[in-house]
Amino acid sequence: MTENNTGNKQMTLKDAIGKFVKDGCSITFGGFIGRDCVAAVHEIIRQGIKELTVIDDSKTDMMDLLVGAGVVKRWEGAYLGYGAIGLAPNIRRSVEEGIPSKIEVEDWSNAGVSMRYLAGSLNVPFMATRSMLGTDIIKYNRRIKVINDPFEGEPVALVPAAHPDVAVIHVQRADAMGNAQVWGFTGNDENKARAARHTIITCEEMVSTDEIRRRGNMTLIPFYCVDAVVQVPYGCHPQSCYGYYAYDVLFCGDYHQAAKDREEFMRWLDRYVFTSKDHAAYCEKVGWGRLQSLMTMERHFNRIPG
Amino acid sequence: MTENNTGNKQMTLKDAIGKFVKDGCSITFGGFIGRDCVAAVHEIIRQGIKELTVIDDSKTDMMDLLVGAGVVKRWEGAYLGYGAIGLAPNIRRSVEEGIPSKIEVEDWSNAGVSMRYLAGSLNVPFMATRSMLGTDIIKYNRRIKVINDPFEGEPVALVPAAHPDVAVIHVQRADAMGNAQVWGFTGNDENKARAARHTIITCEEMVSTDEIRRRGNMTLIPFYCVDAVVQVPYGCHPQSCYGYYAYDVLFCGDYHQAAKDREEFMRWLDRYVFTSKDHAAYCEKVGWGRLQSLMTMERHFNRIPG
Amino acid sequence: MDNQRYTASELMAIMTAKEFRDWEVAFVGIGIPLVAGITAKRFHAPNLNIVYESGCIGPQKYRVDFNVGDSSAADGALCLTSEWRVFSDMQCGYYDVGVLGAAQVDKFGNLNTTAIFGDRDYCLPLVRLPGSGGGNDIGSNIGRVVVMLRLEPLRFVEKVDYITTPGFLDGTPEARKRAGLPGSGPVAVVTDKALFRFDSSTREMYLDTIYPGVDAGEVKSMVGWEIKIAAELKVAPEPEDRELAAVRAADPANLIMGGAAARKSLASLDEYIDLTIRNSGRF
Amino acid sequence: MDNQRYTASELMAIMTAKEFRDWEVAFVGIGIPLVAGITAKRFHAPNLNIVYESGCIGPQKYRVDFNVGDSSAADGALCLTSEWRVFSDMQCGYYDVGVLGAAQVDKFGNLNTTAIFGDRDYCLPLVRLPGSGGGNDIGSNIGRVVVMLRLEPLRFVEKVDYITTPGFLDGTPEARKRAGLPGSGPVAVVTDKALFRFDSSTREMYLDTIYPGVDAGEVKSMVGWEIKIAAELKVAPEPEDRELAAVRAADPANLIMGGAAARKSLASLDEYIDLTIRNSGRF
Repeated sequence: MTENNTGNKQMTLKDAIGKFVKDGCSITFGGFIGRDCVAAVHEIIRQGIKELTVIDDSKTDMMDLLVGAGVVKRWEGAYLGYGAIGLAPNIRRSVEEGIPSKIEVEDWSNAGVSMRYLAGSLNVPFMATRSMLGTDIIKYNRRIKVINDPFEGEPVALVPAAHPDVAVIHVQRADAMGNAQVWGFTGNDENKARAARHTIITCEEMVSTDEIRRRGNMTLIPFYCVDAVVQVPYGCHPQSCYGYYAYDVLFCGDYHQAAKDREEFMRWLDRYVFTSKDHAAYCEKVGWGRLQSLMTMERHFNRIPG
Repeated sequence: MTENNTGNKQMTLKDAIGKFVKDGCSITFGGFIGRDCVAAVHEIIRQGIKELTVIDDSKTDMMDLLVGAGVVKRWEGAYLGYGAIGLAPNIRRSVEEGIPSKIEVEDWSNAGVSMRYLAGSLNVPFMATRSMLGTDIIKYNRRIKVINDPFEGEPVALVPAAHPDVAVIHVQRADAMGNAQVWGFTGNDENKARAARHTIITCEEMVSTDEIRRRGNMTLIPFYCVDAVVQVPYGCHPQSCYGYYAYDVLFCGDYHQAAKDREEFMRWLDRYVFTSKDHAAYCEKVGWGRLQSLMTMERHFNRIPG
Repeated sequence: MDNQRYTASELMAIMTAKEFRDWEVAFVGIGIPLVAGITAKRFHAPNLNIVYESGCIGPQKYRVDFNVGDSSAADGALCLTSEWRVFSDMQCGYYDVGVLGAAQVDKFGNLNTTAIFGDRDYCLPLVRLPGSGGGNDIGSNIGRVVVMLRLEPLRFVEKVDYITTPGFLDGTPEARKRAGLPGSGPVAVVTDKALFRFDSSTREMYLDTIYPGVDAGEVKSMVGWEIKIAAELKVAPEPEDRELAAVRAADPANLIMGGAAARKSLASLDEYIDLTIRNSGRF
Repeated sequence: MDNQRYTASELMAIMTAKEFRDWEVAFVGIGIPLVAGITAKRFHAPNLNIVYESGCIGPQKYRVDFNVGDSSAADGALCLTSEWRVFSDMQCGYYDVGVLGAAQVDKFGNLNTTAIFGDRDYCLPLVRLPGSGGGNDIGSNIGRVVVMLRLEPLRFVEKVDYITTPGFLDGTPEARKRAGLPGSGPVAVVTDKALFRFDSSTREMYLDTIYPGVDAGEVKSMVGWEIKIAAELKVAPEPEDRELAAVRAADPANLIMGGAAARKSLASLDEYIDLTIRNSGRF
């Protein structure tokens, strides 16, 4: 809408999170265990935001961090583990033992959540899917309605549109208007940006609007969906960012090891989040040489044109 | 599905149309008054195929041609005109006077047809939309069902999925496996290719699979949706093909003038379709110099990278 | 209106241009509405972004389009995407203003672009028109809709033969809301002789502004119902030279404004291409 | 199985690789299923294309992935698109085979990856597992589903605590069809000791193939119901050297197969990067 369109939506990560992410609000994050909004998650924890409802598909360390830090009240989603590394220690402690607090969990499948965001992006109240039928996902999640469809008479599941208060999405390139370009997989990002009431774009590089116009087909999220644009280089570390840097498997392994113990996790949080004033300070602790190595690895395989 | 995947789906336009487009079948065409499948339409007319049901959004000269040539039994769609040039003469003659035969018309809006193809591509029976409510489109089209949605209770229209027998889609580049890359607008093409039982890709250029892999984000339609790939340079003329050639406004003007008179239209059809053995023969008649001029014009504004 | 400084089409384009505001996102059909959009960008709305239903968002307008999917619609666009996505973004309310043509309009702003029945019916009409295209969707979903058509008796009717695009439907309070329509309905009807708006309490169209040299009686005689007239009837200013220049620069070969006659006056396709390229930096 | 030529994980990967056919499109999770897919491409299925739920279709497998959205999943892909699109293409039936892990499987091939209740319940489980992810979607929609998990008594249970992913549900005829599920259900359960299949008339899992050095009694003792045994019980061949070499080349730093211990044995991240790049052309 007009009031949302300006030539300069650029701001700091601190200001963007402070302005749009409020205690008790609902939120979703772009990426799909890869191109994750790690820097934004650290900032949310740093600002002491509480009682978030996260509506998302699959998340690994960033949800483990948020839950361990006590930021989350409720999760509506499909997957909270740690990929090939294992289970997510803070998620387990929260659900099994209520440490530091017990999050509410509403289970969906990834396709189910994907359809909730597609419906949200279309501004229709629901979407039909053939997933989840016949299983305990539907038994325990009463918001999934099974109907006989009025055209063919066969059972389908209806899932309600998702409309979180905020979406945070990390992309490779954006301009100050808010046009966001993505290379590699796109996850559900185009739909999350549209379904959310407010969208914050974080990006590796700010580019000119002329540069955006050179590759209009790469604009996944147009300016009119976007409220704030923040440049955060290495904003996904330790996750990967296609064309920029590879996944840091050893850093993640170390995190996973630390997170198994509550006190060690708190020390990790202290070191990498609370005593890092911003993402650059976090990168400093990770080590710029290490980040360069991850970039070297990624660029051996993938390069973004231009 | 496996049986559909091979390393070489390339064939001639004559063979592709002959194999998949049968009398009485339903069909849709890619593009959106731009990137139109003009060469395929000529071949359909040339082969004397009859009784087609066309399910589509908006079409100009190619539907006027098909209807004038007596190929079409039924139209389910949103727009049959001639853009800024005017009304479509053969469409008018058919609906108002039954010349050469009266086509059945089922009216939808463009968003309505778009949602029918989105539903088809998702393999769900229907999609909700807020278009067409309250109007005579719904009064005369009984396949649109208005319900109070089970989540929010508000009226929405449900439209049934479209699943034509064949989709023909013209793209800029494709490989022999069937991976199809599109620059510029994409219309409903990604959904038409998935909703149809068979998909024929026509393209300006055949490229290697390695070239496809260099720009995976540009692959709008992956190989597994595709049955046949046909190279047809200038396959959209007189419509435009982004990055290749501009719209031929004068040729279209001349067509429109000719089509106003049934006999003149038949002479046009004879000259450009029946006595042209293939699209190269049509291009010869249009004039290679003219096609070069249209390419020069387009490349002044748009170039495809690589 | 017999003034030779400008044509009726040019005046319509200029009057419509005034309906756009800066930074709006506009859904504009090809033809005169597009020329109006380009003109607005040249003056008071430089950051107006135009969206085409083919899937082109925010192009640089270097040249006019004859079809929504012409490659020109994609020139330097901010975002190139799909038709279904653009209609969905419309349904989300991201587009501020839409401009629509029509064959018929009625007292409550409902539009007909499907068929003129004459003494016949929907199935065998007197004139089959193109159908909705994206018109219904614009009228259903966009907040502010501007309608553009020539003022002629057969076009301004008390009740359209077929409602393709919803205005205020039967004009009863909340009729749009009851039907489930998100957009708020039409705000203006721009013609070649006058501009009409809608009464916020009765939702009925009234004569708001007449063009220089036109009188209200002439307008009333061309409307098929007893049209109300604004308490303070406005008179549109004469178009300025710079406005006319902008309109003409947007359509240098005059093919949008001039139609078939202008096509005939071109010596060749190459002349049209030269004209287009030479003028392409001007707006 | 104490044979030091290979590990249990390596044998599972090799047995799973045999389930893929050439030119199939396979939906394969990260971890051992992915190594199996890469191995199949090296031998009998060079044109196997792998799809990742993040939106990557048909990548070149230069390196293994630890997450479905790792940039490695996109290396040289034929098509890079969205998650929702890939799940929709799955719902259309474009994907031939899916490979799934699970914490628990039951007699009718239903899988649990949500929670082990223990003496507790869904809301306060003994072990909270990750949840469905895309597992339910694969089990619901794909024609042929292969399940992969270790053979342990707590994993092979008569009835899973929670059905995350549908197998044959309650095992009654047409149970999947009545529920509205498009896919035809699981075809194999690959473990570290034996391979199981499903009886086409009873839909019950049975022991089809045992691995070298394993006996049927050992298998029966680890299954939580009276498992049936194929009339002609097969014995899997010893993995060939070239198969083992392919599996190891796919995971040169041994991080998928070796887990935390292998991570510790790496001197530095740079060593891992060097190993990955040096081996990247090998499959």
